[in-house]
Amino acid sequence: MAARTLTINGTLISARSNETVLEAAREAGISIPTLCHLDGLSEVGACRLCLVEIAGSAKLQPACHTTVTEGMEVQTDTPRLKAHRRAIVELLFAERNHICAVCVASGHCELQQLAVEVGMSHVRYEYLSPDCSVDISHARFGIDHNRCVLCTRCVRACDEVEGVHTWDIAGRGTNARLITDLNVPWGEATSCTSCGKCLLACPTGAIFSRGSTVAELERDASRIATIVAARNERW
Amino acid sequence: MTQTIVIDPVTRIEGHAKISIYLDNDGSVRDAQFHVTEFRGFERFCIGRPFWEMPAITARICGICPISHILASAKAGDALLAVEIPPAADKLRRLMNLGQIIQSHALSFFHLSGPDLFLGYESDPAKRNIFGLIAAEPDFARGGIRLRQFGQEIIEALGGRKIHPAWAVPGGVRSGISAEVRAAFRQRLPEAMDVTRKAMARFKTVLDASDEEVRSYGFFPSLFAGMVTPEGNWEHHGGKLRVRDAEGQILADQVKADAYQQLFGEASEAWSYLKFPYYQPLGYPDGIYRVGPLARLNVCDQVGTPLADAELTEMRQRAGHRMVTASFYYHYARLIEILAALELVTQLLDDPDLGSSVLRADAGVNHLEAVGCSEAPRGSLFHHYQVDKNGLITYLNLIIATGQNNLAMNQTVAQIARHYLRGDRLEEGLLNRVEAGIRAYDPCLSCSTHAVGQAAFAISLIGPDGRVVDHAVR
Amino acid sequence: MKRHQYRADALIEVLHKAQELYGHLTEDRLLAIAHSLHLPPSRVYGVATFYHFFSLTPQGEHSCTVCLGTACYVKGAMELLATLETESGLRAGSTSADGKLSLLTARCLGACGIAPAVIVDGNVAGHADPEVMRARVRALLDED
Amino acid sequence: MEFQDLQIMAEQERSRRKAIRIHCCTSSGCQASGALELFHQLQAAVEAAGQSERVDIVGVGCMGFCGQGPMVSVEADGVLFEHVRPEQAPEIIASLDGGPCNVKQGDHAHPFFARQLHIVRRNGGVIDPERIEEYIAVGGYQALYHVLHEMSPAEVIDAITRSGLRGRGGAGYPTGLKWATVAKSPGERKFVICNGDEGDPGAFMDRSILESDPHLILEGMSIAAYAVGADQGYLYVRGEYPLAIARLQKAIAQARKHDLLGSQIFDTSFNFRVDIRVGAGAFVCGEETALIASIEGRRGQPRPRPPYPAEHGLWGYPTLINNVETFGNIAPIITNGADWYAGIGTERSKGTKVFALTGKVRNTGLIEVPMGMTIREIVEELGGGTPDGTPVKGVQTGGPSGGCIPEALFDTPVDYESLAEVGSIMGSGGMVVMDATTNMVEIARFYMEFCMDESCGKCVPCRTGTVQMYRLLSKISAGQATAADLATLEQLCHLLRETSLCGLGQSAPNPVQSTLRYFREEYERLLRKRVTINLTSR
Amino acid sequence: MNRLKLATVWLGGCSGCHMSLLDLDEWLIDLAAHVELVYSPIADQKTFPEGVDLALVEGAIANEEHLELIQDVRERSRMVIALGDCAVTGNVTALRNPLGEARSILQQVYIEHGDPRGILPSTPGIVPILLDQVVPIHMIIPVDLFLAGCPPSGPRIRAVLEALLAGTPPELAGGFG
Repeated sequence: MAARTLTINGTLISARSNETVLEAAREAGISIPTLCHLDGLSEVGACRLCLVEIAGSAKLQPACHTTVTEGMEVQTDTPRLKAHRRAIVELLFAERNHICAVCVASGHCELQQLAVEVGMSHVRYEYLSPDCSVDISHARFGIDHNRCVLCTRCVRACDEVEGVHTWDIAGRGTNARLITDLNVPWGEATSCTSCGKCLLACPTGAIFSRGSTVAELERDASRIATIVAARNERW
Repeated sequence: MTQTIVIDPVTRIEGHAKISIYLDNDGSVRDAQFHVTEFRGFERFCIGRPFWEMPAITARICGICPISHILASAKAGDALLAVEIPPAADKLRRLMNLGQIIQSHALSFFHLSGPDLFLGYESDPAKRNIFGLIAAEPDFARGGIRLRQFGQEIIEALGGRKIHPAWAVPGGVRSGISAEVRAAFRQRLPEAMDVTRKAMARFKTVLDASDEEVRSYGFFPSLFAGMVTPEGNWEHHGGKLRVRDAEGQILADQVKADAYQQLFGEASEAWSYLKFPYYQPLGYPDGIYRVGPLARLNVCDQVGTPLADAELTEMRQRAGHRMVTASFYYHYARLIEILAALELVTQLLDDPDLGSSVLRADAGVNHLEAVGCSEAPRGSLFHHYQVDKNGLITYLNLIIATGQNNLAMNQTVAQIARHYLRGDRLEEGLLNRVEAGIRAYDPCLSCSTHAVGQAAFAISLIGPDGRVVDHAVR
Repeated sequence: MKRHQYRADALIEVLHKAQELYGHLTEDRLLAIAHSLHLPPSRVYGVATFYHFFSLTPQGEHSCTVCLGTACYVKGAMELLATLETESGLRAGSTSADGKLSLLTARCLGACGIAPAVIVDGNVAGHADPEVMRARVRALLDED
Repeated sequence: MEFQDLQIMAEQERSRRKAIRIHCCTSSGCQASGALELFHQLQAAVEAAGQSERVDIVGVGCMGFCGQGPMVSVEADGVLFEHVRPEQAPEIIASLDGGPCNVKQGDHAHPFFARQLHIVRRNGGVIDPERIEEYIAVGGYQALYHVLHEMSPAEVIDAITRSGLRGRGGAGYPTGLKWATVAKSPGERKFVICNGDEGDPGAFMDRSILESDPHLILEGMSIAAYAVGADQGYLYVRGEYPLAIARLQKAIAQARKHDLLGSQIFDTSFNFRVDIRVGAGAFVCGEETALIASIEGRRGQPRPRPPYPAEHGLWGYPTLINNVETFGNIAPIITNGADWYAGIGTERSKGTKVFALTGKVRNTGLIEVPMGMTIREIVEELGGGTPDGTPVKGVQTGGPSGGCIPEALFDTPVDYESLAEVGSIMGSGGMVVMDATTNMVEIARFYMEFCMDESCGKCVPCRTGTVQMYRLLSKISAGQATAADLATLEQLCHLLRETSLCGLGQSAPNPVQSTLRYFREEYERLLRKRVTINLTSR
Repeated sequence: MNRLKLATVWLGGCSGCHMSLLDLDEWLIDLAAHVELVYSPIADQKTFPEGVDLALVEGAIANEEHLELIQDVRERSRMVIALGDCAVTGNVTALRNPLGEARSILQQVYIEHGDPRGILPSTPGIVPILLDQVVPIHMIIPVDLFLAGCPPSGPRIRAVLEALLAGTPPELAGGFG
């Protein structure tokens, strides 16, 4: 694989030619916040948190979806990017009902962690306070739509890794919401294999295991990548 | 001309309240009302959530006694799962509740009522607070602060944090306690005991000089309710309900928590967000009863620990009656309970079960309805849940300790007002006495705005002069 | 579906056809479509609810669609809609309890030259006058 | 089919024409005003008058002056009738022989017509869109023949490049460049897509073109397919345009019958099929990658670009996407030459642009004008100002992605760069006139509601930022906002523009920003000092 | 030395943040040397005084009294700190927001769950009218610092107070829940 040299935040870095800016940055120890990205899954570029500045391009580009090129000059942490990231995290907090204090994922939540990373002291936007439901009809898992950020990591894990596609998104815009099968209660979704990959993939407390109490839900989302890697090797 | 005196807000209590005192033309007190002005709606917004989240959510009802809610809620959860929790879990829950009794009672006695008792009702309002007490009696105040700290640290050692620990869960508890921590607590017990006994001694001198307060700060006959052990002893966690009247007669005994509705009903009034629980057989408003430290000590036969029992005997002697009906004695009862709690903590820390790692029982939803009950520092607390087959809450009712003292607190306010206010002179210190009367109950009004019930409701028709013209109860 | 050789990418065409045939899409039909096109049910549902054209609830016997495109908006479409909402007692997007009438809105019919435009049972009426439309809606509601 | 066959068909068609041709507009706008009934009455009147030998009644496409519809024109004499009612049909027929006629007459010399230049719309109102013969009679498909037999794909692309044609869908990307990219992208297959998902409220140019001259678009697509090496095309048309869909279906069938679509077109090795895909009500599908997702039968959600569809499009193959009006310019450019086209318009914006002129303007309808005409000329001369003489306040161009241009800037010429400079965009061609009574905050709110409803929900800034912006605009509009709210609104404009995934979100702030730029006092007038909150009712 | 005038305010919340403040335990005694507590639920002043240097506000804005009080707090304080998640985000206090109008919630809580002839707490001037939506305090007034947490731990509160007393900018970001 050919190598590419580029600079990220002024530091000279070499990367493989097919790598994304995100991968190259992480290998170089430069962290770029992400939410919809999960190693092992396809990229959708939806959360916009990993946007970076690339010299010569007026538009900001998602690091997860941009391949490195020779001589590329990337900035990942400018004041403009920081302001945007903070605003995006605030928008997410305002969109549904994220009550960290009483959330199963508190302390182990990527959104909560992002708030710290981007320096979100408070949310400047109006809380939309939608009336969302909780579905715990599944024998092992539950989903609380109040905590869903529509990152579609569960949809992709289910479709791409488990190969089932129990999950999808219904509706659109801010009315979009996760569904299982034909919008049936999860417990009635016959396609579900109860594999739990959606639970692993979920960045927040939206998908949880039944009986999880506050701050108790610990998961290791990197297991998705491990499963994918293991499978690719075997095949 | 009629006149209304409003005390707004009532301070040094745990919550948002105000008091209206209605005066007649001649300046005499016609009536007084204690208004709770906060409402949060837990009964509604918990619907649709899994029951296993309830301990953490309902803990947020109150930052002073979150443990009571966590425990009552976890116990309701145990019952929905229909499991008997591991013995270690039960004992650890007891230990945490004892920690809470210590911290909450210390808070009430030193931080909130201490300024009245030791600085005086008429002292400078600007300094009549814990900082004033620190300035005036640094060692005494420091002792109180450290006693509260001891209680909070028991909670923290078990639950990982002092306030709102997510620890007790349906089926048991999430973590145990190490031998090292137990040893550390054992070392601190003597100091806590010492502070308590010194406070007890200080209080008795105050009590000796408070004859007027004893006779006016809520001195009236009423029923008392609280939990007791199967033997009829003092109980703070588990146990069953007992109701005694002012003469000591047992009206109900060993009633299980899930039958609370046979004992208690709830009424509401237009002038307070806090409901008015009453003893069902006597109806509203005649079924006035009191809960909390004094009630627990009134309903039990004895505490069951030597130091506390000795003090209980002394308290009954001082009051001159087996049943202590003066609410001023709540302060005394609180200190006795701290003593009892410290004695029980001493015992529990040595309990071999505490080292067990079996802490949590697991099961599916086996019952669709359950009531969990705990003795909160301020009295019996009921969490009543109904769930669907998956475990989503479909109905939730909470009977809060402080609510059950609502009728008594209203009567107390009126009694103090009548005793001290004559209309011609209204001094701040006199009004502070009205508040001090309320503080004796240590009302926790964060908790208090959540009760709902299938209870009867009172309707008051108030005439143009503000007078209650008619009163109907159903 | 046969016409589309049961190809997955024919989903939207098939949904169009089903809606045309039955008026709206029921869950049974969506499931049947999912099976024949070999698509996950959640994907079919996701697509059916993404597009405004598809309806999962039955529409009224008659329909009255007020265009809220810019040209119509500038020419008083909101007032017109308010008049019809009052007259029918329906909120835009809903169907009367007796199933007589659905009062709908459209994003732009592309009939801007004759704004404001209203479609009643498939027929476009241009330069729509609130009073005239009110009478037409009343007539549809009162029809036996 | 051979070139000769085309000429024979054209000759036959011309020779069977009768002495008098009466054109009756049957586009959907006029249909809504009773044009179909009028068409039948005209036929009946001809028969009743015993004029069948001499007079032909032809249902034609849009004449443009939609506000005056239904319209009827008598060919040769150039008499134009407006607002014709069906019962007036006998009068019109009688007038052919000098009978009295009280039907309102229009005037071809009216600036509305006189100042236009028709390239894309040259057949609108002239031919029957449902008969391929009529298209062929006016020279249709000759450009395709010419291209297939006399030009290499590279030459075609070169011609389009030299013509200076830029995408008419809004962004103005050079068409030749796009074609060249697709042509050189490696792929086993390639596709050509015509974007007929005209979603901007206030725009109906594409609808009218498709309804009036469907073969023009098919021919343009075919030429494009030849140039880029595609063998399959898709026409993605809004579901709201049933008449356009019906006429396109008919046109495709006719073209296939005459081997103008299908295999070995004009006896060359060029094969090209076209299928229609009907949109289902999603504005975002106007975005290329969302449109592709929709054709693939998926939720119409965009994906990040690059890779661009030109390299990685439908099912991963190189795909050319142009909009209806762009394809409408192709055959004329081939026929008349790139230089001819490049001679029309301005330095950087060539040719003509079709606009839907609507709103508070006397003459509403479709106009096609050379690039570089000023907004003032369009609004005041072609449009005739406001109907009741109320002063004009501004025009909105480009729909929810565009902006409002105040009257003071009406001397701005219509071209891509100039419009962008004043904070708007060319867009697909909606032009809505607003008068002094129009509330600009409400207009901004209207567009924001549109964007909010049409956001696909994929990327965070657009999905929920539009909701926040809509709420802020509602708050301002209701007089409950503070200066801090306005500042938040402006920050959100900036956020959405820079971080949204696709054009919908990136341009959603345009109406707000442009109204803030030119009509800020209308916002500020509504602000208050202190936060107010509605208390619940007791 | 002129002591800092400190006020603590409790709006719609559980008092956990005040308890956390009290969890500073013996450091309170040190604090007492630097500040004068001029308004607090644990002190006896009934009206919010003028000239406050620092106001710690716990709880969200849930009713009309909170709305009035918070305006006074802002006008009379040099610095306002939102203390804890309810003040910063609305938190659990705002959990009723998705249910809509406050009136219908009261109706359900006081009437539908019981006797339909029951009465709603409603006496004007006595029980404050609820806002339909509970909002964090910065939605009503400008806030100088945000200290999140449910509650923020004693040490975190102490760190902020120490920094302020020393005149250095405190670390505040994050820490929800």
